[in-house]
Amino acid sequence: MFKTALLAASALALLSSPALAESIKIGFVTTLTTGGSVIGEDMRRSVELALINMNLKMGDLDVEVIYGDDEFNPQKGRQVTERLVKQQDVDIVAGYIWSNVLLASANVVLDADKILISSNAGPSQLAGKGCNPNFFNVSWQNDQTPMAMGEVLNQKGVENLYVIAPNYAAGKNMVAGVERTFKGNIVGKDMTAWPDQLDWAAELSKVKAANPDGVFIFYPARHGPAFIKQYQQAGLFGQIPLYSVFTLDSISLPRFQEAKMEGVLGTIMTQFWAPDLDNEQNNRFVADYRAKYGTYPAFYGAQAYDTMFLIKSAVEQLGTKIHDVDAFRAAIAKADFPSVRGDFAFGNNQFPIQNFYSREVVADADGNWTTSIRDLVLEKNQDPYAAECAM
Amino acid sequence: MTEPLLAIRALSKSFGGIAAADNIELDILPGEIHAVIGPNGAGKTTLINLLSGLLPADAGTVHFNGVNITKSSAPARCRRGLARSFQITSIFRDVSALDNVALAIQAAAGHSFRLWRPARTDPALRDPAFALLEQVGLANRANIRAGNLAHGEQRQLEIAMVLATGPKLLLLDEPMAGMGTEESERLITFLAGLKAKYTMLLIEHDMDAVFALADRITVLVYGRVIATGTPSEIRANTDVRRAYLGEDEAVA
Amino acid sequence: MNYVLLAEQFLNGIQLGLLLFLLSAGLTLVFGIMDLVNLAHGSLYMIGAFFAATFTALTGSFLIGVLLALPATLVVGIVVEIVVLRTLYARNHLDHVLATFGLILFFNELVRVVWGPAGMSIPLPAALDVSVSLLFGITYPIYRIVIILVSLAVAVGLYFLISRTRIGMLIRAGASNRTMAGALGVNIPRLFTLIFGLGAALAGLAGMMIAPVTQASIGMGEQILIFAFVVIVIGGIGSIRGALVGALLIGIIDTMGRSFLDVLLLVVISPAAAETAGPALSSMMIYILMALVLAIRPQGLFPPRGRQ
Amino acid sequence: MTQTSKSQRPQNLWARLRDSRTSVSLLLLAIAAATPLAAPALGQSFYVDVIARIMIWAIAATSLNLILGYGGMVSFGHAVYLGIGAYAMGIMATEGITNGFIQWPLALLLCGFFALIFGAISLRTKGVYFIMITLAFGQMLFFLGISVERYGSDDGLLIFTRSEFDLGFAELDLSNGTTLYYVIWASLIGCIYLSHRIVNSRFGMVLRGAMSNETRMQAIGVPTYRYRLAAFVIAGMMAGLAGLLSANFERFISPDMMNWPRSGELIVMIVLGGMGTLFGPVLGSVAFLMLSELLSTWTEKWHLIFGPFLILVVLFARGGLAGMLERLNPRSDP
Repeated sequence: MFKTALLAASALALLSSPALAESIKIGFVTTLTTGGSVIGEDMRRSVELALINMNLKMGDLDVEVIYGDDEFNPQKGRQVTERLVKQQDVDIVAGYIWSNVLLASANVVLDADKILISSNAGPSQLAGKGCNPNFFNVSWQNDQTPMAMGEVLNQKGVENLYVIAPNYAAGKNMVAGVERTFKGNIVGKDMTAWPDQLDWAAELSKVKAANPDGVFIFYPARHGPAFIKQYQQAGLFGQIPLYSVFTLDSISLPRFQEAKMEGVLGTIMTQFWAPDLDNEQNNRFVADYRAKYGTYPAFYGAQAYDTMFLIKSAVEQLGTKIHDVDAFRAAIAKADFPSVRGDFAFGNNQFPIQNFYSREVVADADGNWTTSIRDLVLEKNQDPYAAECAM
Repeated sequence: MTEPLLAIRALSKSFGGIAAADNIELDILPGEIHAVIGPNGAGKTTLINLLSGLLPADAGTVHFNGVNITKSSAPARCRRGLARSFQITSIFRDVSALDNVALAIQAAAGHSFRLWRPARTDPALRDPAFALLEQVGLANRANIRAGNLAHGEQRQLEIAMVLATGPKLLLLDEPMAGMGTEESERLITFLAGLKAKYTMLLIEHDMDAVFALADRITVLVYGRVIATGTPSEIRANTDVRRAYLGEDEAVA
Repeated sequence: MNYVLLAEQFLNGIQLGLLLFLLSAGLTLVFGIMDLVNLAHGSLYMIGAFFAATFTALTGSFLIGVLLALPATLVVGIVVEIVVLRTLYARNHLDHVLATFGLILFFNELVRVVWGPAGMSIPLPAALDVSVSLLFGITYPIYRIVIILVSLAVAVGLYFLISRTRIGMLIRAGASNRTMAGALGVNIPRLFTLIFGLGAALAGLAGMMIAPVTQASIGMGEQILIFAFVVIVIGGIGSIRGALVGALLIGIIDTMGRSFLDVLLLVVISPAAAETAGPALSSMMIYILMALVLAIRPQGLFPPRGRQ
Repeated sequence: MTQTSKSQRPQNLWARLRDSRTSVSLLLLAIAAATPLAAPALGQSFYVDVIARIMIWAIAATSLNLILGYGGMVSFGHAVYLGIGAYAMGIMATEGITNGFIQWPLALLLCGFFALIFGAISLRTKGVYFIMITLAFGQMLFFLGISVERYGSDDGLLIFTRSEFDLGFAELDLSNGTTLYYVIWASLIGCIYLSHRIVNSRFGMVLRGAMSNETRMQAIGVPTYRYRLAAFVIAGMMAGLAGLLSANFERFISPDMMNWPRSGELIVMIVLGGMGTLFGPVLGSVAFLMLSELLSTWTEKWHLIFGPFLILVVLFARGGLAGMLERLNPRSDP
């Protein structure tokens, strides 16, 4: 009994012997189970694509990506992060879809003096006072996209707006963002249970009664199609324009097409990126993704793809010295990599400074529904919390 | 006349329109063994359930030792000295016979908000419990799991538990049910021996036992008392013979 | 007060309530007659939705999809009953909770493996995908009216099944006294399988009805399951009438809470506080209602006769 | 008949160790005690955290076992007391109260208070109604936690300062991982010992008697309600301790701690380990958490295996792991 225990212990010790300098271990936390895994799948596919495109090498180092599943739950996300940092001893942690998961997990990575890159979540808490030299964001700060939407609403002459969003960190940021730039009145606001509420009958009746000029929503993942479907069934489509952020994307559009909801064609939203954003890196990414997986990538995937190339650029600068955190950090901060969004630069709080566009739901040449860039709404925009960051 | 130990007045209970106890008037005198007999479904067990507080009465009063206990809970009645056995043996099957009686002793010894000292090694509980097991003749079975005792032994155990609560009045619901002749006879002797110390209300189908033990007998039919009297009075009562013993033709 | 809004929200409440009734009816029968706590009832709701989505996609017709999905869910229910649950009847509630908790995990993952994580939507015929004007300026989604009508029809059908047929007589007997049903010489195992299958089909039907609104998605059964439990506990376990009353009560209270609570709270507290307290209180309301009902009537509103 | 038959023989240590349940459990606790010393040497410091987390759950499971395993009260909302303990600590830490001598007693009292209120109402009901009403109370606080923005609402609450125990001459420093680890270890031992005393005391006898035959208990004059309620309160406070430890250990709390699946998992641990046995909850939480850890690293589809596993446990492993271990014992006197 004792002997077996000893054997097992030494076997474990062998397994986790410290990484040799010729490889880099990247921990990637995302949602791989539950309904949230549609997004995680898009991210994982893009990471795999990036790895293939870089021949599994960053500079001279082999790349190993270890995925962690947050199960759509902050507590579990924190635990899986802990495992990546403490047990797998990864060199860098990336990923994170959900703001609340990221907020719960961030200090596990940061306390261990490792680099953390968020590939999607951009909560205000980490952009402002809580900014951290070891924390980078490769997507956007939550407020920015709805701020761009607020501008669009102003341009369209919307005066009375009804706001519906889920009641969690990102939902609150999205509402705060649109309130920041929108100049008219908010005539109604409903924050709904997340992620449990999938039926908005009561809220839609209130919208009908309030009769606003527009409705602003934020419903990522599987919630988007459900909401929009009910919006149509309530007879609001074509009556009250729907303005959304992070709701219609390459993940949900095939669902709409399946459900034959022609009404979403022509819908306007704001975003920093679209599959048809024209630059070399993006064209290659979208073409490879479509060739391999048969659908358009979503912005989640685009960000994950960027994350991998950002890390690659830093590793190439450092060679085998990746264990020098200060050098690693400085190399990442340069952001010297080809981004799917064209130019890319970090601000003082290490969130991107970037353009936001309006984009429209269209059918491509083959009849597949996708989104297409229309106008530039915010140019080289930095998030409003950067000023609070002391870095 | 002696003050009754238990005075039942106009006690009624019905289930969905069927009267199980209909205006029952009954006095149990101190020191007597009072048997209640009647055909199946006459409401005998209902009566005991009403008296022990297991069922709330619809109407009427019950006085015990001069105190109105009509609204008292079952535990409160027990602590006043009204202890019962069940027609279907009710014991703690998973623990030993001794544990069963010790628990009853503990219940009688005041509150049980004692959370630290082990109860199973407490002589204040074990010794009197063992003495009671000896009294009912189960001393050599003390450490057997109660559920593994023979049926008759379980009935004896239940009586030991009833006695452990320090009662004044025993409500015995068919104590001989399911016992062999020999066992029954032993129990009859045992109960007769208790007569000096306890008043008893006895429900029993075994007429030999009833006539051997009872000082007075009450006959219950359809929830109603049709007669009360000494064994010989009851034997002679034509109403009883007709209604209970079903001897209409024979008497006529 | 906007009466049109009030009326619409009332309809929304009725619709949610009737949907809950479909789910609760089976649950309360299984609970009341077999004394089985089935946490996996929500999984059957989910499976019904996915079956309907699949068959609708294959046949192109929602109606045919539902007609095929109903027997399919029934079969799944019967298989689950025979393979897993049958051995559990003799066990205590704890074992039921544990085993059916395991079933939930299993079914959620199975659905993810079979249908993928994204869920499925069900396209409705264009005629059903719009709103219609009712009286007094009320407009209401046609499809939700369909849900109301179908659920009402099922409720009436159940009423006849239970009060007018031999099976119904056995079910009633079972709900009030299990041993009596046994004494009547009924084939108890077959009756149980039948009741469970019926409950499964009803749960599946609820899932099918709601899928065109919310999509079929993984885990859709869990939240609604808790609602259904609240319904049957409030109504009294084993009572179909209780389930109907409880479901309507919960549906209306939940909807009204979501619609008007924040406005009502404004009367007593500040707008900022109302904005956060509103959603919380409306989520808590059904649980508060249940605690109140049980505190006053520990057996629910309509405890079946003869059970203590 | 000798005196010894009246009171259960006080077992000597050797006799107790022969009981495989006890020996395996003590072995586990000893391994837990040695882990912070051994694991870093083996390069496995991660397992220190895994075991600490398991021990916290074991405390919570032990508390539930007290009312469920020994009292027959199937509380389907027990995780809520974990949440109350954790949130009491989190809220005080957020408001600047970091003194553990204030935090801990207040948190435990609060748990006791809630358990008293919830228990007083719930215990009026029986069976499934009890399961459901405890669930309802759990969900109420879950939604309350979701809605209080100041304390993180849905997103949870980060705790920046652990409880500070300044004894004047020395300080118990919980920010030291090893110290915290041994505090958790000692708490677990303490809770197991406390439940051992309780379930064997007069109070425990009443609790167990009321589970096995409530009518009989009432008929021998014991008003069972108040004893059940007291046990409910004790269990709530013990779970609150687990919550306090969890808040200090994870430094992150979220309403999800109170959501009903967490209560379900607690029940699973107890049944898996063996309900109504002293070490069952420990065995169960080790098995449950280790198994989910192992399976989830092996495949994302681990629920596909874990679900049927639970069903098999219910169907075939009666008495849980403790029961299986007991069957390993050499046959002793009947």
